Formats: sequence, C-alpha cells, structure tokens
Amino acid sequence: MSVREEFDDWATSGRDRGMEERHWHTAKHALARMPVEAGDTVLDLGCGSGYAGRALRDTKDAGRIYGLDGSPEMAHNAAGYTQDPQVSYVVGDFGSLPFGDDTIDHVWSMEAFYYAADPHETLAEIARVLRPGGTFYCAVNYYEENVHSHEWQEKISIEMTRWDRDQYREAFRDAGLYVAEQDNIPDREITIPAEAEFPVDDWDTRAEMVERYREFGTLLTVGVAP
Amino acid sequence: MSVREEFDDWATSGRDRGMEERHWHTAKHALARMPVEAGDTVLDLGCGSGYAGRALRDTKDAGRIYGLDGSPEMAHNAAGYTQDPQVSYVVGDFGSLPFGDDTIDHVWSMEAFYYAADPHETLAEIARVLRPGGTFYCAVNYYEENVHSHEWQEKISIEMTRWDRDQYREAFRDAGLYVAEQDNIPDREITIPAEAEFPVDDWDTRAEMVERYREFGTLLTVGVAP
Amino acid sequence: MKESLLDILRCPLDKHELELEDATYDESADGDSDDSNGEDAAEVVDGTLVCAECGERYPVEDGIPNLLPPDMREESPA
Amino acid sequence: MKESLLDILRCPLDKHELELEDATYDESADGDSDDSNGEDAAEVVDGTLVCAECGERYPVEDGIPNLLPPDMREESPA
Ligand SMILES: Nc1ncnc2c1ncn2[C@@H]1O[C@H](CSCC[C@H](N)C(=O)O)[C@@H](O)[C@H]1O
Ligand SMILES: Nc1ncnc2c1ncn2[C@@H]1O[C@H](CSCC[C@H](N)C(=O)O)[C@@H](O)[C@H]1O
Repeated sequence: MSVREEFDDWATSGRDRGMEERHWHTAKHALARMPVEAGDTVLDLGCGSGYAGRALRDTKDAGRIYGLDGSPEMAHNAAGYTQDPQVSYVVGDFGSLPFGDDTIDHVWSMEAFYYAADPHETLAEIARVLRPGGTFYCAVNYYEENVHSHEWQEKISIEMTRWDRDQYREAFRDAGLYVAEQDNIPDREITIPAEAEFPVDDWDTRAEMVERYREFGTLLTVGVAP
Repeated sequence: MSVREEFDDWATSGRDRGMEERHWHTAKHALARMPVEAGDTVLDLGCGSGYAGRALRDTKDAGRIYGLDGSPEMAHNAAGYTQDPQVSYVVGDFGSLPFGDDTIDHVWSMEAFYYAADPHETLAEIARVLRPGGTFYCAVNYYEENVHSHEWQEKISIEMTRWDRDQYREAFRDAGLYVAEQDNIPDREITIPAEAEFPVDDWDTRAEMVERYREFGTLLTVGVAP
Repeated sequence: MKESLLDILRCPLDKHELELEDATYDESADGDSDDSNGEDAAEVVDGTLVCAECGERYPVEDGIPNLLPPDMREESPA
Repeated sequence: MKESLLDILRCPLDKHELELEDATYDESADGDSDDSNGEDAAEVVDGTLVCAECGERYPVEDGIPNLLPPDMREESPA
C-alpha cells in the first residue's frame, strides 16, 4: 500500500483526531520550545489533523502555516478544522518538498519523519527549504531505544526508519544541519492503570507502560540550518 | 564589591555546594539535552563547584572540560572536587574569554550569565570562541518573568541583568547566534511544604512557591554559532 | 486556500515557480481577516498549478493543491 | 592542571598565544590517565603564562591559571 492509501484510510476512519489527542501530550512541550517569532513561516511535515501548526499560530503568532501531508484525505480533514486564512494544507511527499530554497523559518514534524521513503533525502530537502538559522523540530515515538515501539512496523505496510538517538544526530549532520538539542519528552498525561489491572490492552506489565510513556516518551531532535 | 570578592566569600563559606545541589534539579535536564559528542570540548562559564562539566564528562564522554570562574576560591574548590586530568579550571572574566576563536564545541552556563558586566559583550565572546554549529546553553533562574527572583538583586552588590524571554532571544541574535530553543524547565524535586505550613522561610504562600519552582523554573535559551 | 499562500510553492520536480490557471474562487469566503476583500485574500477553490519550467500540471482540488510528484499522484484504487 | 590543557588558552586582552614559563610540576601526580608518564600528562602546579604578543604575564597558582584581565587581578582586600 502507498502512503496515500494507508493514511487516506486512517483519515476517513477518524484516526487523525485520535493521534492528535495522544501526540499532544508530548508535542505541546516540544512546540513550546520552538523559537518561532511573530510572522514566521512554519512547515508541518506529515501534518495529519494539522493541530501543531494551528497551535503555533495561536501561541506564537506565526505568520503562515503550511501543513504538508501525503494523504489527500488527511489534508482535507485538516483544512476542515480551521477557517484561518493564514493556514493552508498541501498534498505532497517528503521526498521532494514543493517549496523554494530558504523560504521556511521553521519545520515541525511529529510522528511522521520515519515514513519517508529515503530519510536522508528528506533531511536534505528540509535543509534546502530552511533559511539560515531556521530550525527543524523532529519528534518521533518510533525509534530504536523505545523497544515498545518496534512492533509497530508489523501493523503497517509502509517501511519505517528506526534510528537510534545517535543515528538521528549523525543523519542531521550528514544533511548539513547543526544539531542543537536532543531530548526525551515524557508523556506525563496518559492514564496508566494501577498495578492490579494489568495486563491491559497492549501492555503486559505496568512497568513496561511506565517505561514507554514516562521514561522514553517522544524523542526530539532539533536541527538548525547553517 | 567585585565579582571576585563577592564569590570568593560564597566559595569559602561553602555556598558552591549548596548551589550545586539546588541547581542540579533543573540543570541536569538541560545538560541531558546538549548535543555533546565523545571528545568534544566544553566550556562552563561561571562554573562554581564545577559539577556541570564533570557531569558531561561522565554522561557524554566529553573530551575536555574548562570551567571558568571569576572567583579564584570557586575555581580552587572546583579543582579540589575532581582528579580527572581532562577537567581544568581557569580564573577569568566573562568580558574577555581567554580562549582562541572556534576552539570550543559547546558552552554551558547555569545561573551565572546575568552577572556579566556587559552581557552583549559576553555573548559576542561566546560566539567568537564557539566553532560553527557549536551551542550555547544558557540557563538562568533570575529573569523578568520569574517575579519571585526580582528581589535577589537587593542581596548582592553586583549589578544583575534581568532580561525577559524575548530579550534573551533578541540579544543572542544580535550577537550572531541562531536561537534553537527556549524553554522553562520546572524544578519538580524541591520539597514544597503542605499548605498549612505556610508562611515558610522565604515564601508567604504555597501558590507562590509552586509558581516559582514547578511553573517558572529555569529559563533555558539555546544558541548555535553559525 | 488563499491565493497569497501559493507564492512560496514550487514544482516538486524542478523547484521552479508555478502559475495558477483556470482558477475558481469562493467569493463568499472571507475568512477571519480584515482585508479579506483585497486581491491577496482571494480564496482559491479549484484550478491548476503549472510549472513555468517543465510544464507539469498540478491540480488544486477543494482548495488544496496536490503537489505530489506525478508518479505518486494516481487515483487511489479504493 | 595538565600542561596539554593549556593549548587552547589565550591572552584575554589580545587573544594571542601564551607561553608557559618558570613551571613547577607535580611529578607524583599521575591522575587517572593511562599515559600519565608522557609529556602531555605533566601536571603544572605553578608558573607564569606569558603572552607572546603583548608580554602580559598571568600566574598559574596551585594548578589554576589566573587569566583575569590585569586590572581585575589585584589581590582581594579581604
Ligand atoms: N512520505 C510521506 N510524505 C508526506 N506525508 C507522509 C509521508 N508518509 C507519511 N505521511 C503522513 O504523515 C502522517 C503521519 S501520522 C502523524 C500526524 C500528525 N503529525 C500527528 O502528530 O498526529 C500521516 O498523516 C501521513 O499521511
Ligand atoms: N563576570 C564574571 N566572570 C566570571 N565568573 C563570574 C562572573 N560573575 C559571576 N561569576 C561566577 O559565576 C558563578 C555564579 S553562581 C553559579 C555557579 C554554578 N554555575 C552553579 O550552577 O551552581 C559564581 O561562581 C561567580 O564567581
């Protein structure tokens, strides 16, 4: 299945809002750190429901938001969630970004980067569209150290990139981005049932669930264009 | 009183270790985010007891650590806390750093930057000694939004710079540093007594103490040298 | 989408500028902006973006430009 | 401090290189490093760093170089 087919399905079955709700727990902390100034142009790669860009309009008075997604249904849903004339959604692929050089102040991506068919090519594209000093905030829950995420690949037909922390830093640098920060942002909000209730849904033990959310959380890597 | 006189007093009365203990609550989170690679050279500005640099040796295998402090007694104490041949302490002033251009991979400073006689000059010096892509992690508890810190100026004869979040970003950019991140890191560890025990020492109400530590915490601004 | 937001979009293949053709506008839409009657607030509903260099054509459907590279753009079989 | 760590230190006034003079070494100190007998592991206890350009002299006391600008270096009155 293609990215388009897979995620069009997700969008029409309402998973875009479900992801928004869960990802917000950690995404909001990463978004708050972004050095977005009033009037800045921000690109949200794999925007899903588009919540991240809208939050940057609200909280930091970003000037223009472009949400890019490979799934037309995702982009269509996202467009339906806002009337803001400064926010727009574009269908496009991570492999060849439809933007000019140096046109974007900051790039955001949550739980999407690792779907790129060639993540190195995508990093090069990000470095190309960012103006000097612009940042790339790359947030992922699927990564090597988070052993609890490894099985996700089995549930989806798109090949996912599972880098570890070091590989993220190295790949950013290979693409010409400076690495400014790397962090694990814990999800302190998800409800973790009491010990006695385990096993639950996806979790055999409480300890595993605590490790997944409160300890590993979301891996954030921040790159800066030279 | 000079920086030297003021902080020599602090060092000889053991306040270096007291600060280390309190600052560690938030400093450790900021240190963990630093993109320090094995072998990197790190400069700790206003190192006090020197704990931050030693932590970067232990956790990230930093190559060389230079702790710079304007107080000879602070530097002397710091040197006494380690036998590590890759760690050294230097007496110097924020206004004229005794390092060559592009010789430092990363600069760290906790609760010290705002003592600089001319903070803009100090930022220019930091930009000078950093190699391209090197980061400046600037952590402060004394800043405009933290209203609970304003009175600190009354307790010390050295003039302190009280910038707000925007002013930090602007000053970094004026000095030629890209701003990669700004964040408030809460102190979740300090013990806050139960409501009934207030007023306590420095705090009239529990709400104020909660705001100071759990909400405002430490302001971190991360700059990157172009 | 607002026509003004098209200005930084480029052809995904060669990164050259795009020209909007056959546009239909939603005249009723005025969004939340003050200057919504001005030129740059025109709300594009449908049209085609054409690369000034390679001539490749990209559809704007329902206000959303589809700038997938042509080989990824085919209709979903579903 | 280890002599090798002096190599990136510069004169705070003109940022020129410094030369170590009148050094005394702690021969007993071998730190934790493996190659502690080698040249670059020499532990400097006292000495003077002299700017190759302006000639300004900076003391190394107790293994710690004092690179305060000369006008800030005067003895504490306390
Ligand atoms: N190669 C690619 N190009 C463009 N978008 C892609 C892509 N691969 C995956 N995506 C999109 O990336 C999104 C991942 S789901 C994450 C959505 C959103 N950022 C959130 O935090 O909830 C999906 O909407 C999917 O359509
Ligand atoms: N102008 C200046 N130049 C160099 N060091 C200075 C300075 N002004 C203040 N300092 C040093 O900055 C330190 C501030 S106290 C903070 C110490 C340590 N970073 C910690 O987190 O605990 C003191 O040790 C003081 O001597």
